[in-house]
Amino acid sequence: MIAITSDPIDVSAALTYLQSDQAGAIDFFLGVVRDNTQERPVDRLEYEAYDRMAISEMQKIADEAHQRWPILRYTIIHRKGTLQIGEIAVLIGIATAHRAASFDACRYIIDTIKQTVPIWKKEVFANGETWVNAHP
Amino acid sequence: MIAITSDPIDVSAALTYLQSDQAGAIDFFLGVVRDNTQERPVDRLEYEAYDRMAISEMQKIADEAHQRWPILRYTIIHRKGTLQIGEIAVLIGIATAHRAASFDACRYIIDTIKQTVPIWKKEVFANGETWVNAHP
Amino acid sequence: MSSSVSVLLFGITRDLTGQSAVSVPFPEGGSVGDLIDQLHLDYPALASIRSLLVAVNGEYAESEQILAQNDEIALIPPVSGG
Amino acid sequence: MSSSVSVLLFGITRDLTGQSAVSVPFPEGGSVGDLIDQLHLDYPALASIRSLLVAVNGEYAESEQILAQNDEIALIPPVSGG
Repeated sequence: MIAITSDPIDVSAALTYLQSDQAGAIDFFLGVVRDNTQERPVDRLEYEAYDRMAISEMQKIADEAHQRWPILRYTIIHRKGTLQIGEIAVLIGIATAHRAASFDACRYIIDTIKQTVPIWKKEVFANGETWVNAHP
Repeated sequence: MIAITSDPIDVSAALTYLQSDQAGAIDFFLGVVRDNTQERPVDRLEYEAYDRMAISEMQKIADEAHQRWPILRYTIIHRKGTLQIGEIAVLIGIATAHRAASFDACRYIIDTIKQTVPIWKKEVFANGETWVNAHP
Repeated sequence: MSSSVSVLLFGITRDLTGQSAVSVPFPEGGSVGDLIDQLHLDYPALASIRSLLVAVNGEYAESEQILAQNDEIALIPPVSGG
Repeated sequence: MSSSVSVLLFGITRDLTGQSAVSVPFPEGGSVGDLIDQLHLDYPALASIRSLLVAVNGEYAESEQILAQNDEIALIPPVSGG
């Protein structure tokens, strides 16, 4: 299951979705809004997505992960809009029979999302704002 | 936070505990009771712990992880008693500023728990039962 | 013969142009690379961005790809999801 | 002079002996290794276990460690948590 949402991400619902009788391991990665970036205090983040393409790029990543590892169920949910400190920006959940694959697939997916999926993050500070990675 | 409990493990409560303003990444590993072991159908699992020592061995593992990685908060919760298919046997949650450490620490902890912590798992089948790892 | 294409803008490209989509005068049969050149002429501020890719119909496109007038075209500045 | 020590049993060791703790006749000044030998004599079924460690006061003990009468002693068969 892949989604982009403006609503808070519901970890319990994701867990329920992932469970199956064959699953022996579930790895969840949560990307969370923290209060600083390189020690500069952050007020909030604003995420923007090219929804259609972000979904299809996440689907490609999930399909590749499915080929590499024996995944039983997965969920990738990315939030957009304004996020406050402590809110979950992205959730990746992977259910597998054995634990190594759940870790490996989860990590592959978050690493690759950060490289290819058209979602943009603006850090808003007390005195300015920056689109992350935009400038050399 | 380290615990051994006879009650179902509450993932939402663990998440609340892990959150802090500095946390940018949270990795959760859940060990779940699956319906088979080496393709033999499992009816249920029974976990037994030497509580006092299990807690102190888990604390040693957490302390070692703390030395190796910049962990903001962690939680390790192991269930004991009778567990049905789909129930969570163990939860490890690691909050860090950046994601690599959350994955590495979480994986280190579950791998090491399986080697050193005095907790024992009995697989109960339709026609018999086995203490896992007990026999050559 | 000349026409125009519409280009969707996100993130920093939207901020730099002040628009979420722009219409760019563009020759039929032009490529993705030609479009990037035209955009840099029309919006010099785009040069400050570390890299600029183009998506056509929701897929990353090479600079040789030829554009058609009903393609959905989007500028993709460096992504920063997760 | 001879006395006895109490040994906590878990998992398969509890199943094989039918008890969650046993009292073992044991000389004062004896070691962990001596205790294991005595247990194997008293409960031959323990030989079927892949490995058998001893914890003293909640810590894994080497076989040379000398036991005291008020130690909390436990047999640790192969663990299988997680």
